[in-house]
Amino acid sequence: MSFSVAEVRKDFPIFERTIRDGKRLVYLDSGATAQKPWVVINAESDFYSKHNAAVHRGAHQLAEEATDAYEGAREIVAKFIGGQESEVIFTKSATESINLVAYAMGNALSGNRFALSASDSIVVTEMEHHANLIPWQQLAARTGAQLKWFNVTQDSRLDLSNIDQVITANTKVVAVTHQSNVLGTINPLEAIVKRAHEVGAVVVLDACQSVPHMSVNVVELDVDFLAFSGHKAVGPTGVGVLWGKAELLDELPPFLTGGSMIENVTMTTATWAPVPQKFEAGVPNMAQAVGLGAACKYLSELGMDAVREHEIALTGYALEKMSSIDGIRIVGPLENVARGATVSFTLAEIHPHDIGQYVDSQGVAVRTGHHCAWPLARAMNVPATTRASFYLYNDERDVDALVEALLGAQKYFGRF
Amino acid sequence: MSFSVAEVRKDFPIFERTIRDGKRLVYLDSGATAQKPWVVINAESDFYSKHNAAVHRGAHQLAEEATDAYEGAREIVAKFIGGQESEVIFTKSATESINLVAYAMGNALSGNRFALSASDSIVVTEMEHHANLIPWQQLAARTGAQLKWFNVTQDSRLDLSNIDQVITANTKVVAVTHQSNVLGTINPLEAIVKRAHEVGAVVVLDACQSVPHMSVNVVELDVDFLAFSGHKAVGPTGVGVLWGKAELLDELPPFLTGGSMIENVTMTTATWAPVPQKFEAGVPNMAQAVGLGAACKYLSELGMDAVREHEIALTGYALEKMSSIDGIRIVGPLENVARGATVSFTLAEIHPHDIGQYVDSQGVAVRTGHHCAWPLARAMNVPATTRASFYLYNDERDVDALVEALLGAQKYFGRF
Amino acid sequence: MELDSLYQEVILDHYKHPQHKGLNPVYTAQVSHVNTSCGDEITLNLNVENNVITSITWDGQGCSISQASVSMLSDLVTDKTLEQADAIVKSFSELMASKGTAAGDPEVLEDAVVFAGVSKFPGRVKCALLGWMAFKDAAIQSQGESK
Amino acid sequence: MELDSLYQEVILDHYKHPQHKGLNPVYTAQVSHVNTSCGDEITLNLNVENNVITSITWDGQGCSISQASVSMLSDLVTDKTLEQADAIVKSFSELMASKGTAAGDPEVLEDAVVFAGVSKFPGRVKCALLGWMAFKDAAIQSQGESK
Ligand SMILES: Cc1ncc(COP(=O)(O)O)c(C=O)c1O
Ligand SMILES: Cc1ncc(COP(=O)(O)O)c(C=O)c1O
Repeated sequence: MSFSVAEVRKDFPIFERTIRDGKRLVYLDSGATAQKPWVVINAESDFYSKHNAAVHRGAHQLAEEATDAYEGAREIVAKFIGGQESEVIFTKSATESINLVAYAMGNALSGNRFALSASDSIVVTEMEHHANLIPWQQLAARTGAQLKWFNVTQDSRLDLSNIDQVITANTKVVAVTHQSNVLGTINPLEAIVKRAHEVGAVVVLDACQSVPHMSVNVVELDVDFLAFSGHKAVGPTGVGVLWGKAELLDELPPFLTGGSMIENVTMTTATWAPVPQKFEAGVPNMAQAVGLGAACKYLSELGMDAVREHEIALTGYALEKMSSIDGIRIVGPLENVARGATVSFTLAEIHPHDIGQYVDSQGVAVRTGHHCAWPLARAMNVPATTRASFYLYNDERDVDALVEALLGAQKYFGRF
Repeated sequence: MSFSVAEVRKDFPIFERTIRDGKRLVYLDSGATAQKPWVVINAESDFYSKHNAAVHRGAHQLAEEATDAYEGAREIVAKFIGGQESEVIFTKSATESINLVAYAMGNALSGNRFALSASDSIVVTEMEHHANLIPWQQLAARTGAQLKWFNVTQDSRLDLSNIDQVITANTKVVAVTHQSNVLGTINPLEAIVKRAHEVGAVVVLDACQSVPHMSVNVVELDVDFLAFSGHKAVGPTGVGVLWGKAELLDELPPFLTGGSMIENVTMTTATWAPVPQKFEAGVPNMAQAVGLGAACKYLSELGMDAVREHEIALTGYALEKMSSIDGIRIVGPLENVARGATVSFTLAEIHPHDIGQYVDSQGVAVRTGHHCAWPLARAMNVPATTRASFYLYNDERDVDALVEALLGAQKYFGRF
Repeated sequence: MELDSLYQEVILDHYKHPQHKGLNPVYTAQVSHVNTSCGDEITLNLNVENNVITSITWDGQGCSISQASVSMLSDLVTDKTLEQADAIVKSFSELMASKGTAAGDPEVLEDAVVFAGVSKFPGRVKCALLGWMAFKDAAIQSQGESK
Repeated sequence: MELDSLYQEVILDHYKHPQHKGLNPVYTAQVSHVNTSCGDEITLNLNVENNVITSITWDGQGCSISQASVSMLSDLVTDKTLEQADAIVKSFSELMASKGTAAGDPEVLEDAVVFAGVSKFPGRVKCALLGWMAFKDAAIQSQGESK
């Protein structure tokens, strides 16, 4: 149960190109977006060139083929995360998925289990990506509900010591990330889910950084909603997933309204189609959903446990090599336990932007800044960090190239 | 200023395939979604295989290239509709574009020019697609504002005789389609825009069925917001556009919240980046935007006036040929004036679904049903229609094939 | 021609001469269903006495498939017990989900086995099921009523 | 090496030895700006008397480019009239928008022409402009004040 990185890299056309005048591409920015294998690129092209038509609508052969391709992708994605087909909603991104839940809850009228009032609370954490923070801030502002959160400890874990005070009988939603896109920390969901369900709250899981990297099963996790983006899982841009428990999706009011999500419409009223159509207004992102299906198939064939194993090994190697650099501070768990293959750091006084620029000149692509988790940066007391995020096409050579480039940066900026 | 349909068809790979056991594909469902030329398909593939990275975020070469491609697409789209770059927002679809405006208005606090209250009114028309009707119904329900509308006359035009009673000093928004996706009617915007601006209302134009088919210039039309979908304009699925006047977009609150649309974020508060970023939360549909850029370039090179001319000629031919069929009722303007290349009809007692199925067996792809404009169907007193929609790759042969298939359907279902 | 497997004679016959059309004002349950993708509508009145379907009538508009289907359904379930009717609905639903791979049980479905051809046309399965789903709802409601 | 056109010696020198850093409590306008993509922040105090910039001081954190840029800006505009400063800002903005095609006018920009190299790196133009945009805002506010 393992794979050859050299073989995997052949599936990804981008590795045939070079960077900055002939340098080998060392892509360590998969946390932002992953590269795409040919099978995904071709799935989109094939849809356009052979089967393109509006799904669910036409009474013609192309429409049938397009519908089969689109609904087939839904089936693959559902299997990939262990859910039911009718529980999978295609969105444009994880950002939309989370906004969908937050806005739909805002649309709930009193009597609906999702209706929020000033006596309710919404719980998040200090390590959330802005996509899993601001929609809840806004929902709180719109409904008067209180926003509460778990802090992050100095060793980069969630502080759950006060869980019973944070998640209370008034809590309606707990929105939490599975894996931090900055720290790499994998959060202990069991305790959170247990407490949330105890008080009747739903758990919304931001799985952007977990679904692409490990085997994720919605039934085992027992969360209520789960969001991820296709583009971080070797899939196309412009497609995301919201998964939700069937009975909850049934009760949740719709979000975007328009064609294909209705049952009946008059000039002043409308009623809704069943799930998942209720949440997919308009002609959907068909080619992208089909591409995401191909991505999930590709990942399944490699095996998600093998992907995870590979990343654990590579993270161990990276943590060891990087720790040996003078002046480095790794912002995230130092132990290779309950953490993913994302390593953020600061390097003495050199600003992350300057580090990023220098290592780029060596062909190494990293990301710098607050990584859309500004409150976390403040909590960790760093204005910004440099982040290297590894994936299935990276290997020890890439870690070595990063380390060498970092040493080069120290030399380059130490000139004065 | 004209083009050869035979040459154009060579650009579209789907016409290399056949339908229902070897029949020529007669695709008359472009009103639902258009076919894609190679330049669009390849633009997406090239982005993935050569330049893929998260835009605006990384300090590395791929991120620079991706940003150039994405912002370059914005420039092309802006030029295509005569707007400014910073006024073009990429969404996933026209449906999202319109929902964006409606939800953002719903987010406006009192004092903001977009804030609605029970004394305000929202104006639509009876010929709107559900995508430009239900979001406004919902906004009206959320804010207490009144929903008013223009009726459709029996000769398939908007009844503007009572325009001063429909659009009043209390009107905040007038949402209207440029061209009906069922009737083909092109609406007289000048009178509507003039009256709306007289009373201080904004005009939201649903340009789904006009931007792909004729030269549209936002400055000349003087509308305030305009929405269209990429996939109907030979572009990719999963991308739409919202254009808005700069000063209005500045004042409009955001809709989707998350990464890349912020200025500053704390655990409880957030402030917004300038337009267009304010409206583009998350990693965008980059490859699709780039594909849409290629589509607009393709259409520009053919010339939108040439496209319109071609469609006028073809519509004239179709109206003449189709009118000669016994028992046909064309639901839409019979005159080839101020109408697009969409011809809906009923055929005696044969149900549209059965017509669609029969003509499909002859390789002719049409759409049947209420076409996501149910109130219009009721107003025209038809439970459903069959719709043939023509585009730049259709010619008189396609009209002939349709007519022949319709005659065949009459024979087939007249057996008893 | 493949189309003929969809439009079998008996289907077009029921379409031209629909059975049990026109609503009986006496009923234990009335249900209206709509096919959201095309707007076809059906209203169905069901009368159940002592667990037996004594009358099923309907009205509405739709394509040949939806009209013929509800017409045959009405023939089939009249005078049956609710349990018998339930078994028929199950059998028909399975046939519709078969994507052209099943032939249908003539013992249970009688003439309605001709809808086997419809199951090859995914866009039309909903049409064939429209009346059946309405009946299913009405039967559940009548069960409550007649207990 | 192309990187050297970005990180010129004079830039790194200003970065290591920033000028006018530390806020002067006397000012006609105080402005804070932030680079939303990386979180770099700057606060700038501007003092204008009789239309002449008598003091410009700043504080904040950021990369070498943003820090050096505001440091050089401060040197450049001190003792200039608002009109002169405005012309300098215009000239610098044009240089930054040049995508590596312009060399910058040394008469107007003096040492700051070294930022010509930055204009080749689209991801860094915002860094170079951070302090300048803050200054522009502050100058507009001060204009109001000193009239
Ligand atoms: C007039 C009109 N408006 C809006 C839409 C919605 O577009 P989309 O489904 O691409 O969001 C359509 C097409 O379906 C349309 O024809
Ligand atoms: C943890 C996490 N949540 C949410 C998101 C938002 O995903 P997207 O930008 O694809 O919507 C990201 C990535 O940017 C992420 O890393």
